[in-house]
Amino acid sequence: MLLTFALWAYVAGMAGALVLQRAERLANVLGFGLAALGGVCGVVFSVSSLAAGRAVTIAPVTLWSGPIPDVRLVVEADALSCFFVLIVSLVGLAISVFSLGYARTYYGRKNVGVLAAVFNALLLVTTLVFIAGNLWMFLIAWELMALLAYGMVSFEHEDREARQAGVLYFIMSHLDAACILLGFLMLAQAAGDFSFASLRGIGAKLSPQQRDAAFMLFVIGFGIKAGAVPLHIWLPVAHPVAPSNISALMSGVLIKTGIYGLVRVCFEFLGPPPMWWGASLLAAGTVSAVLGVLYALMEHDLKRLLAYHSIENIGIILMGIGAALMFLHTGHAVLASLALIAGLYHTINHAVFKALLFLGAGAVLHATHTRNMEEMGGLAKRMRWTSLFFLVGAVAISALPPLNGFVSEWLTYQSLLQGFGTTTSLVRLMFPLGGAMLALTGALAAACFVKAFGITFLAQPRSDHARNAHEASLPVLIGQGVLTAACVFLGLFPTAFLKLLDPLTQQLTGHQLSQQLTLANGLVLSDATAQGGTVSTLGITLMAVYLLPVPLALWAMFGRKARTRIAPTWDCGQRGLTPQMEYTATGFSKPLRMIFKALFRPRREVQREYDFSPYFATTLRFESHMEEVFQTRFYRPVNLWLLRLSRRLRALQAGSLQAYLIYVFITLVALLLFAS
Amino acid sequence: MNLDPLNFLGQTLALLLLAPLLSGCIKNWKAKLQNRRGPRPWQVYFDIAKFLRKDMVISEHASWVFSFAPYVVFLTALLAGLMVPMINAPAPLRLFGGVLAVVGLLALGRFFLALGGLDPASAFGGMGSSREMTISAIAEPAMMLAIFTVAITAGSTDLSQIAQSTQSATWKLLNPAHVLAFAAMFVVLLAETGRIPVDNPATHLELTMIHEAMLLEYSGRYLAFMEWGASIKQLVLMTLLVNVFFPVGLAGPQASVAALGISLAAYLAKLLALSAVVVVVETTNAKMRLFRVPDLLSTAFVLAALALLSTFLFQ
Amino acid sequence: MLLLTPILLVPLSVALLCLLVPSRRVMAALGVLAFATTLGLGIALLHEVLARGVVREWSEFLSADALSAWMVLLISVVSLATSLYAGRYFERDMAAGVITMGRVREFFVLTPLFGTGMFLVVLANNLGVMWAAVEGTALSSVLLVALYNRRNSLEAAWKYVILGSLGLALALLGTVFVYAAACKSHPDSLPSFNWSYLMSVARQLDPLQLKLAFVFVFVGYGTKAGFAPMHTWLPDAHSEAPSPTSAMLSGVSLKIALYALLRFHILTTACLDGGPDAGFSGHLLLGFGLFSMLLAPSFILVQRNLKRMLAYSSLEHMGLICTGIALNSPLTIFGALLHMGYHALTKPVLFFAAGNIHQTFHSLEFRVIGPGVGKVLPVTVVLMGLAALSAVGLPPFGLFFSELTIISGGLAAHQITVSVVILVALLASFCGILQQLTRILLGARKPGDHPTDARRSDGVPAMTLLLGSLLLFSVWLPAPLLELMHQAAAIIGGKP
Amino acid sequence: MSVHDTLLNRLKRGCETMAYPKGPAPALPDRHGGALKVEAAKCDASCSACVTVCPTEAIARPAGKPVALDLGRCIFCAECVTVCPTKAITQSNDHRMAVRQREDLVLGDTGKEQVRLAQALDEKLRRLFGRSLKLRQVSAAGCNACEADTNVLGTIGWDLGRFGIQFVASPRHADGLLITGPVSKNMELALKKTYIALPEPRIVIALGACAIAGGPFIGHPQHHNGASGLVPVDLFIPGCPPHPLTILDGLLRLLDRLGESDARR
Amino acid sequence: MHPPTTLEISSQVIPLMATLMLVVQLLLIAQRMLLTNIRLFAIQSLLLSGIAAVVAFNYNASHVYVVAVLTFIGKVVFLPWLLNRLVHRIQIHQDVEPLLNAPSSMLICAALTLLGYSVTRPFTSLEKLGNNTLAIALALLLTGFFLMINRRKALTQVLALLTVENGVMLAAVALTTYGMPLVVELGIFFDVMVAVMVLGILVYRIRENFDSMDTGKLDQLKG
Repeated sequence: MLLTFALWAYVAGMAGALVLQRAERLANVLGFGLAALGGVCGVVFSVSSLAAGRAVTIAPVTLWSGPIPDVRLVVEADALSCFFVLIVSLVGLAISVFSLGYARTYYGRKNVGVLAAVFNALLLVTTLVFIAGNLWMFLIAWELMALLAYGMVSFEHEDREARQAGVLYFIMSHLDAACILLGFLMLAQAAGDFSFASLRGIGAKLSPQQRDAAFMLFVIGFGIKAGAVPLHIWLPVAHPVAPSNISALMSGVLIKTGIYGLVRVCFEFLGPPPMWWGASLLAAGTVSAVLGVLYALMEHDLKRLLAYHSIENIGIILMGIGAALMFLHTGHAVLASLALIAGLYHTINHAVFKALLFLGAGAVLHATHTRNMEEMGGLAKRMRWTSLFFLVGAVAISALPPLNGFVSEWLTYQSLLQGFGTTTSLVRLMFPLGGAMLALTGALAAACFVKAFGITFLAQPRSDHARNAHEASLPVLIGQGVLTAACVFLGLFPTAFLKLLDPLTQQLTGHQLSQQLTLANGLVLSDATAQGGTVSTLGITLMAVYLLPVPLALWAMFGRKARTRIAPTWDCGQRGLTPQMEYTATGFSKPLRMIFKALFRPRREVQREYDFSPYFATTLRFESHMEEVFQTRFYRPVNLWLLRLSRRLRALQAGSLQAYLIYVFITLVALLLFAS
Repeated sequence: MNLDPLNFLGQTLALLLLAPLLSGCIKNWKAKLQNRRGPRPWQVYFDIAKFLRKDMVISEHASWVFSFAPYVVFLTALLAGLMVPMINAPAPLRLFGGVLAVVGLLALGRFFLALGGLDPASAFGGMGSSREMTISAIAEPAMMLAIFTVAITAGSTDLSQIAQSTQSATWKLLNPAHVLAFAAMFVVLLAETGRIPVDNPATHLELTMIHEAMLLEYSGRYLAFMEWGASIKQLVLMTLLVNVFFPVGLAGPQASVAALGISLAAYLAKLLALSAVVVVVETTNAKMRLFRVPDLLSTAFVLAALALLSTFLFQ
Repeated sequence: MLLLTPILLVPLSVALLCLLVPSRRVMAALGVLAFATTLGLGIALLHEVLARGVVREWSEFLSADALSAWMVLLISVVSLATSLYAGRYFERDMAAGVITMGRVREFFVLTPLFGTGMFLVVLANNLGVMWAAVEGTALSSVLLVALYNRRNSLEAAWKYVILGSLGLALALLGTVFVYAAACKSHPDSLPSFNWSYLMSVARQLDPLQLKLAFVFVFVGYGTKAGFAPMHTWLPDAHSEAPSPTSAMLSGVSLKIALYALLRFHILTTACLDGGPDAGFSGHLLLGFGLFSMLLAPSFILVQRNLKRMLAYSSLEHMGLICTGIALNSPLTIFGALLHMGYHALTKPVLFFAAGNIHQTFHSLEFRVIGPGVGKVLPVTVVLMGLAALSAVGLPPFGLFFSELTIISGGLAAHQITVSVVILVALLASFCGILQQLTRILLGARKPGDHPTDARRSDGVPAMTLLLGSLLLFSVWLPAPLLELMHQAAAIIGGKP
Repeated sequence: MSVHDTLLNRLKRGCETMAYPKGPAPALPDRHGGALKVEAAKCDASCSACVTVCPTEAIARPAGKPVALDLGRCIFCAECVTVCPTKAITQSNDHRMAVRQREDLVLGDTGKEQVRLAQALDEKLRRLFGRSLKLRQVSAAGCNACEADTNVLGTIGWDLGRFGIQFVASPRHADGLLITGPVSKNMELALKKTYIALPEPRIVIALGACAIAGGPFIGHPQHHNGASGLVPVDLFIPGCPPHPLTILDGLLRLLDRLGESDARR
Repeated sequence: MHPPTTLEISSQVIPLMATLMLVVQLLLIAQRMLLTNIRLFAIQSLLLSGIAAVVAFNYNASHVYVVAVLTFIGKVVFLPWLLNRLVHRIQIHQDVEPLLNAPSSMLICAALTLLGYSVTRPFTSLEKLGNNTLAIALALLLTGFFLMINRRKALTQVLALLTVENGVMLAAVALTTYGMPLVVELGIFFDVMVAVMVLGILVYRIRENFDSMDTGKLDQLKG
């Protein structure tokens, strides 16, 4: 069977790369080659089984029975699993190909064998998370995933930043695992069994308080993994420091495990949701989306910027899921399916374009040896293909038509708008307001990617490294190309793709929407209700092609003889533009920083040295600093408080034997009093 | 879906031809209101024609994005325009996308416009891009919310659908939600088309300019497409405003020639009326400081939110 | 065939032999041999126990049930690994001139004695003898702690011996109380002080007296087992002892004390069952277990010394084991027993690695060791990293399963608060250990640091042996062993 | 209601832009005598009063040749008119004096008594720029007089925009370069760069005595004696500064937009 | 009035001797001279040994005689001798330097004695060898404990530990009719001996390394 084959390919890739770690070339080719092979198998498997509309693709199989009673590892795959397996396989495939070229940059410097092995292992355990059939399988794969990702975040551990990021990442991961564990155990308690099969609908057996508690635990747990605000602090720290192929995997796939978990739990296990579940998810999604993109705008570290965008997109996904839950509550199953499709569609979209962008960032990083956008520039000419791929990713993530980001956001908008009519309570205002915030997010994302692409790839190089940059190697480009193609496919052919989601919605909400969502000729995506609205990205694209003759004809009519001359950029007659005169990334986002000053609370320091007058400074030092409000207002105080408490407690062990004797003495006396 | 070729062709031509005229008219009227004679309303055609014929000078730093952007700007504006009902209610490309697609396409155009501004490594371009993206970012939610208000009432995001349902008897044009949403949309229109008090289309001072700053490096054919695209975008937005909020006289699906004629007349009248309002606003206001603009746009947002709330209250 | 006697005699005779043997190598080999033998005997004992239920020798003076057999196996494995490791360890120490041959001999004599003491604790049927044996282990280990004869090690030894002896005096009083209770219920004849006998008459004992007895035993053996707040000697002794001894202290010695306590716990529970004070001992165990678990992480968080940190981690694990037992469901007790085993396989590896680091960097202070140990001792760091992952309870290592079993058992017993507290404590100690180890193990050496070049790691066989068996037993437990543990759990749970 | 008042007031005032060129041109001010007319034939052979009195050495009288007045250098102080005993140099009161060729500004010879007014652009360029001309202004060390008079064209009275002529910021958008000032060394690079920045086809207009020939700064080591040495100039508009009317006339002449009104004169 | 039986006599003698043990304990607490402390401990042990002997005589339990003899040899003769020797050998300063002064120590000890009584009240009925012996044993244990806390010097802590041991032994004798099984008694005895020897070794080494017997200086291991 294909999936088994894929898993074995990962295992083989892992083992092979470890065994061959001394021969790095071989380890690279074998490790990432097998990972790519596994990816192909995974894609074929999941697409074929989704296309066949199978609800259950793998019946529960017990892989291993542990020594402890009830500890078993069971895998099973249903449509939901298949969908996420598709994501991990597709993205994994592209990243593997990319890595074949990218890992060369580590030759002689780091252990490529280990990198390839961990990469394979990550793909393996992530796939296992998605096809876990019971709690144990899920948790083990979950923890291993966190562990391996920790290893990769700390891969370049010589860097202090990477070490700290790794620690933060691992701690947060562990926290989420703890929450999830507790939530699952609460459910398992009611079911008396750990298998997912017996957990289905188990929420009905719990008291409302217990269900709410379990829901909260899951939201916190999966929310941390997904990187939802305010549980996101690890994400912008950890994703950038990992090797870029791993960043791509983390941002593209790993955080989706949180989404998978939420969907699995909320739609299958917890039973009929109360209104506030969906509403809180919708609200959390909105906040994540807006804050994620706002913080992204303030970044000039390319990978951190991308990491913050992951938060934003997770927010958008959560909006879809939250809306779906709200519709389930109000009894609009069709709408719930629509919102769910919107969320899931955005999930795969984000996986594809975020991975693409991280791969692009990786190629850039390799070429320029920096993540700082202020030292880039001019790469569009030096790295033509990379810039093209990155641009496609940027357009897609900014939710601009006709690419895939637009399609899923369109679905989200539609479900939000339709949601207004589902209830008469005040809650319904959340839908259009959420939509407006989504619009804000989209516009800010566009602004952010204008900055990201513009500052990185356009204009003059801002450093020697950027000046000497050259195009990445072929596998690196192919890897990006695969994802670019996926972006385009998902953008232009949503009707084809939506069919794959049918078994999924059938499983989770009992409805299949692809028939209703697509018109006869397969071009148009229309809403569940006939008049809701239509869009056809393919149509738009074709129309653009049809209309292209208009400007071309104008050109032919008027400007046949016009020639084109290359000249220096207009510099107002000065002695020429230097890169210092270009707009910087920081400068680009300055207006927004000013507008959202209350949120960002930027600190700036200007040191000016001058001889005669401050207007003629001899040296000028400008420093601008910004910290996340959650960091400064919540996480740091808590951390400090914990440390202070620990230091206080440390005084207990002050080294005095007398004190120690007193502890024992007091314990004894207290127990004696207690006993008698 | 079947494309009505006549409708398609007609609207394409209307967009291409009407847009410069509208810009010219506004310029002319503005001049008139300043007691000048002003450029002729069709001056913009001349400008565009000249730019099309002229050679181009392209910055040595510019990449392929620079050359790609004008086509994108032009085509997206055109495509967006084809989704908005101008003279008869089913817009030619209505099935290809509703208001979300329109907004998306305009945003795509803006995206490339901003990139084109950044590409030649000039400080002006970067500044323009930065400001443009900033202002559009805060204008967009207000616009969306305003549109949502009407979309929710119409139960559709299809602009033709919205227009038709607005037209229907049950609809009251003076519904508070409607009026508030219109007010919000109007503010957004000013921002999106770079009008006073947000931007000054007539000057090129670096302290004020937003849109023009991005075009500084464009010349010849590209500049023509850019300018033309901008004017089409303005027309699209104005059409959106007049035909969605006041679809008086808008012809229905199988309208007769006479009805189309009436529709055209009504459309032009409404368009000119709206232009007049824009002109008056431009003439009687001073440009705002850049960091005051968010105040204006947040007012628009609040207006739109109020519109939404009143939908809730009065239903 | 005698089984229990040889288990006691083999290490004892090796200890005596070592007094005579001149060569360090031979002494090391003898140690390995001794504990390999006891391991073999332990396995034989396992089968015997499964076959016969309880194995008795010397007219019930020695007796072994499933619980004892389990402990015998633990002691053997850890001692075996320790002996394996100690040879090279002291060779290095002697080469560095830190220690004299006399002291090394002391080690090789005392370690088998220490082992013998522990074997006696678990094999003695008589509670008094058990007490004496515990005292014996304490005394032998005190000398081991003081082996280096440095100021700090003497200080640690002193604290250990004072607190330990005091605790044992209290435990003795508790033991006496139990005996008195037995006497009272059988005024006519001199009652046997045997565990098996006491259990049979448990229901007739005076509950009040037993309660009081348990308080003394609890404080007494609890001190030895390192329950907070009686744990204060623990980090000192663990950090100052030679690393092989630390491994034994942490790996088994604590659990032996717990074993002794458990015997009384079982008795008390059986006696109080159904009465107004039912579960009295369990509540104590639960309370102190949780308190230990909660206290340990804060010390780990701000810890500055590697081995002290490991010691606090042991405190955490002891607390968890204790909690698991206190939750008193078959599953949690089983989990706790399993946890004991996995912990016994894990912690020594960490201490061995700490020993390597100590010998290479001549300090255990994080500040002095500095980042980048991985560059100097790559193999050690890999093994230590794995063991640390196991210690913080990550899959696929067994501690993950045992922890989860306990937590899940807690929920099953409707002790949600307990489960949450366990989770929080585990999380906190995870944070601490991760942060501290990342600080030193990863990273690059700074130019001024010493040393910077990669070195060979000692003790790899011992560490791989432990880690290998840990991994093996995490995924697969032989059926007899599993059965044994279920029986042991049943004994603790009071349902033999 | 100031907005209301403003609007009403504006509407009441109506259009205040001058009728020219459709209507009559506004009269030149009294002090402005218009273009000079040099009739060398009238000249006294021995007289060189005008040469000495000219502050900018615009008048030359090489031996054996008739007097030659270079209108490009002239600052229209009219001293020469005053001193000329034979009235060989007179003021024509004509605002029109823009020319296409530098030589056309040198007056004096027979047939060149008056300025030979600028021809329109050739067919191709006229079709291109006829109804839309964007200019980029470069003040190459100008004294701001020419610039001020150029600015006047933007006022509501003159309203240059009605002709489709517009001053733009970016040379990329411009079709022509309007140069004022004598082009100092410091501005040389800027001027050249601006010229290069203009997309072809492009025209260059030198405005004022300085830009045409250096004006009062002629021969100064720090100046370039006008723009013509650096860039090919298509239109010379003499004056110091030229009257707005002169400029407008020059521009419209170049674009062939004067039509009837020109003939009427 | 018949003459009291031996049992009756012993049931009065034993509490008396036990009370005397407590008195000695209090003296120990108040006493500041090290050598006197050792002597007081010897007296206390002698009393313990006496109690054991009385019990053995009363119940005719021969193995309790063994206990009595062992206690006498070990705690009355050997250990004081050993400690004396140690004191002379390492020339310890005589003052024991308690943490609390005598009056407050006394108060605390009174409270502890009360606690001992209150804890053991439910058990008084089961004592065959006179009332309160158990309470005294517990009080001995607790005050011994307190003594440990209150003493700085290593050697005095050892002494205090030994008094705790005495308390335990008293309880053993008092609680159990026939004392503990012999093998246990022997084990305990030898353990105590070894413990003291180990402690002695450590005291010696500490003295060597720290030039002091003050355990207050043993505070380098923190956190």
